[in-house]
Amino acid sequence: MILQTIINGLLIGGIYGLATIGFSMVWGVMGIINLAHGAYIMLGAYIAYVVSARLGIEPFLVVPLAMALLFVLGYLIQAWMLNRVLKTSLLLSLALTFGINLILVDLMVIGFTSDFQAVTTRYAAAALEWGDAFVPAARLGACLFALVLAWIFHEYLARTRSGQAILAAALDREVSRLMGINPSRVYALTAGAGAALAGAAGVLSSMIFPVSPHMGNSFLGAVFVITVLGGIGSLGGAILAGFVYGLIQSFASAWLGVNYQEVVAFTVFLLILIFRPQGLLGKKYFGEGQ
Amino acid sequence: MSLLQVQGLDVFYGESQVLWGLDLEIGAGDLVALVGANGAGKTTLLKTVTGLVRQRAGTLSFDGTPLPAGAEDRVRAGIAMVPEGRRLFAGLSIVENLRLGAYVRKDRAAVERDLERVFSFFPELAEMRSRLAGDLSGGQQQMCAIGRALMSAPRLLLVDEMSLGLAPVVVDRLAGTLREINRAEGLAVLVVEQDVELALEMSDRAYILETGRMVASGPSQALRERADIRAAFLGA
Amino acid sequence: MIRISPRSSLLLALGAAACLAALAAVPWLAGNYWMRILTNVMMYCVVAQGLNVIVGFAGYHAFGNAAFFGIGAYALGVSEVLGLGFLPSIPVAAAVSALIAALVGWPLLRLRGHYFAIATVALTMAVSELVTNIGGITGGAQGLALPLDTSQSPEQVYRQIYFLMFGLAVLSTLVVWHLSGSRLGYALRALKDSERGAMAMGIDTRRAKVAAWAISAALTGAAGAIWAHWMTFIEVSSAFDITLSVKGYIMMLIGGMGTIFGPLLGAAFFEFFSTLIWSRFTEVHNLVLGVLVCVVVLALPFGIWQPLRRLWHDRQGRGA
Amino acid sequence: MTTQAVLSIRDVTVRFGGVTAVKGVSFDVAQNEIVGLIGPNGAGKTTLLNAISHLETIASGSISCFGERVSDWAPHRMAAFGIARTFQVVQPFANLTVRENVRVGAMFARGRHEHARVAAAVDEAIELTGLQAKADLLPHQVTLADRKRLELARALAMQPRLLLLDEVMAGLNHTEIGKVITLIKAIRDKGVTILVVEHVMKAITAICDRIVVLQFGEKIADDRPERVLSDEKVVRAYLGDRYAARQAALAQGDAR
Repeated sequence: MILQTIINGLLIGGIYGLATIGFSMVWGVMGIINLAHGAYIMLGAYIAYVVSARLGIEPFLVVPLAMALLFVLGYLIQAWMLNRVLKTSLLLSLALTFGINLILVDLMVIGFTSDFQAVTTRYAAAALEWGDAFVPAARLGACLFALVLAWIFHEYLARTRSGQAILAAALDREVSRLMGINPSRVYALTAGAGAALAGAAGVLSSMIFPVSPHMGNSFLGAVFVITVLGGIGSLGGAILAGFVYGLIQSFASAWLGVNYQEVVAFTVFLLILIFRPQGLLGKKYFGEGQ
Repeated sequence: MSLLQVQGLDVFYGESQVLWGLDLEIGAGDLVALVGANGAGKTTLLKTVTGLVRQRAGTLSFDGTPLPAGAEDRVRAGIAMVPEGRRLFAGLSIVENLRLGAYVRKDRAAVERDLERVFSFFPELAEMRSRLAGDLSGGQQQMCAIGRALMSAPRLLLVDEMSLGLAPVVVDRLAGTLREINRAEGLAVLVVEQDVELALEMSDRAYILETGRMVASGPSQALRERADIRAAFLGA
Repeated sequence: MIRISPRSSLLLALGAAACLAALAAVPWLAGNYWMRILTNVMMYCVVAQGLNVIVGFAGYHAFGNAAFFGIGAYALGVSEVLGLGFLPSIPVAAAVSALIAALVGWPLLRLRGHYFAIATVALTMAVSELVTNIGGITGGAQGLALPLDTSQSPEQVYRQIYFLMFGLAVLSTLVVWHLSGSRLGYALRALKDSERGAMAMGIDTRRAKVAAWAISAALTGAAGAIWAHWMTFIEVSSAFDITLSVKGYIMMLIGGMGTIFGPLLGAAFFEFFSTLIWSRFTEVHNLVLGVLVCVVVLALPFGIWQPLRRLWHDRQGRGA
Repeated sequence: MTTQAVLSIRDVTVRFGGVTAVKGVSFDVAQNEIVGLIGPNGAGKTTLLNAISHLETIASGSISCFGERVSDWAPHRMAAFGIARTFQVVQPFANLTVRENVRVGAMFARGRHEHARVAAAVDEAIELTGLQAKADLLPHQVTLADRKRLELARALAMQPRLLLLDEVMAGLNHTEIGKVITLIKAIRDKGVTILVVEHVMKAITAICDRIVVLQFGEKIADDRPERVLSDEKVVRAYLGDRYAARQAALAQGDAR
């Protein structure tokens, strides 16, 4: 029984980690808290629903399409709206992204009604066996896919020129211009990448959770906790914390019952905020915003 | 024909005017100082030259051609700045900061050569090259900031308040290194300084700014002898 | 603060008195529809003023103040179910909210900027989860029905609710007005700009912040309590609705943070505008509300007063 | 009976993460004395000042003021006890006018809180620092020199017995430095003991009775100015040859 709880926790933890990377990056790089990040995940799930459920295409293949569409959406929202907030006060990003979230969710309610949809895969029932525990193939695939995407994004930031430009713009917007970096474009690029990762997480989670316009908001609570637990702006931290959060939830629901999942998660969250705000792998000097 | 030509520069912050009709000229290979009281507008002039601030009137030309509007493009034209307070990318290492200095350059091999050249100017930085810039002392940060600006292979280096908050012995060393680079490679340098004595000692020519207006300019040696300047600035 | 000359302060006082008189006469002049809208506006004035204390003065962005609205609502509900009458339950609800704010505030107010904003959102989610799971007296997931006030006709009950919300709005504005000149007010406005500077000058910033959040929670809790009685049936999703504190935040933003009358103007403007939307586009209410929020944040990031105040000081600056 | 030290630092060590910023520093400051604290950048000067005003907690050792151990007091209690400070990076309360900034000092530090005493302390502080003309402006409307004066005025309004100055001269021009020097002397004459952290040597030599020199967190000299500034260790560590050469030239000039 313990083994099954651990497996469930780890598998869902991978998805949570991928869902959080974009949010943590946007906060770490630009100091913006994107309350619409949950909506990006929801949109990714709907893209999977429309393409696979209606056109019969394998959900995993939908990931690149969802990432591309969400990249464009994230890029435009940042370039048109959020970049202006950077010039005023960053805490306005909370109010502004709350408004954007309202818009996106309501649009989907109008388009697809609020009832739940499901995204099924041919191998939905397939599962590997490990001892007396089951490892559902779809969840395992989703979790591994999430780790691969996270690793690629981490290498992009650490190794490539435009990745370093993103980190530089995060630390000092004015001086990064002196280096020849155009912060507005870099921020839009970061926001686009963050949205794309959220879209990928959306597609992967559509195979596990029921799809509805309001699914994004339930993700948001988890994303908050994992971001701060992992350390703001830290990709490795988000992945590690994703697994930790997955395990906490899995054990909380196993021992205390499903509805205590959230309460335990938030209590852990408030404790982290108070005693170790820099999180597990928080990088010094990042996340302080300019 | 001068490298940098500034004519009739007016700059405003909001509604209050900060610079009135400034003229300034820097020849290739000159080491020029810009001194003046705090709040005289020295940093504003530098920020206008680098494009971080837009002037309301006046022209800026570099190598005879007008400068592009954005700061991002002026570094490509060959203007690099060491900002006041150094402002390194604290969360990145020394070598990452230096590489970011060469962000606009495409020639990989030349960038690597320049990296070693910077470490030759500042050997202290060489052995702690992977240390976070935020963990360095003031003097080390200043060296790294100068190195970062040099990495963009500029033709004009602007240095803002190099001595602020540094021990005199460190300031002497950095002034010496700047002088050396200027002579060895003919790199034009504009130094903005609070420490008037230091500025006039290390520069060929100097401009003196007083509440946004140019009040004096000329060879540094001559300015040091002028009684009014000694009284106002050198406290002799 | 803006220096007001004696002559214009007289005008201000007369204007305020006229407004108060007009608003007091509403129940007799306007029909039930307008009274309900104005009750809502008054409620949001209180929520916005409550936020003004912790956000406008102390600079701590309590994005999730909805937690105290919900705590006030449930505290009233529980005390009424236990037999305490409606009117005495209001101060009880306010006290419970303030107490919880103080207890939770002691650790949470060590956080700054985004961390505090996120923590308040998480606090709201955590408290609403807790109320759902406790069940029993709080009615858990099914919600809580309050005992019906049979001694008055519905007409009288709505009028009572209106005057209570109206009185609370006036009270909250008086609290903010007193705060702006008081020692606590100066402490908050100092630590808003530089907490280290304030500490070094003798301000116990921790206690000042906790006091500010307790006042903010008391006001918000009282509004929640009156709202609960008005609704007669409350459930977690509506009592702890984050949209309420976000709308309050936006209203305070429009009217001008840290001013006395700003949040009132912001609440009136925003609530009238969104009520018009509600009646016309009922099915796309959230969509249009979202657009409204975005427009306000992008167009008026500093509210109406801030540019005026800077201008006033700059004009005076050039004069000195 | 030796006069009781206003401030005594005993073997104080302060750590930041792995770095030991201040190591085993000890010195005293007597009543009405002005002590200069100099040293290369990163030597721990500001860290020590933060430790004294308790914005930084000390790892070991003790700090006592007027005979009381204050090592673990909360910062706001220090202010009530008569210890005021200015900040290296000026920290005005941006949304308060100059007068209101000074009022905060008078309202919250020593002394009773009634209106009359507060108003008097505010006027006196603004008078002494020459900010009368700019009292109703916001900090962003005045020059850096005025903002430095505002830091001083706020500290004065707290009626301090011990004043900690953190690089109040940095960024000021020659004439402004002269004015601040006379102002600091006037404050000392009103019975205030002062500890000054500074890089501007002109100011240090003009006002200090004694100078303590820190390098890499350790005390390397503690003596009267003329002895410290000619000390070989100090010249190599901090002053550099250019300063020594200029002093020598000046010494010859007026060696009558």
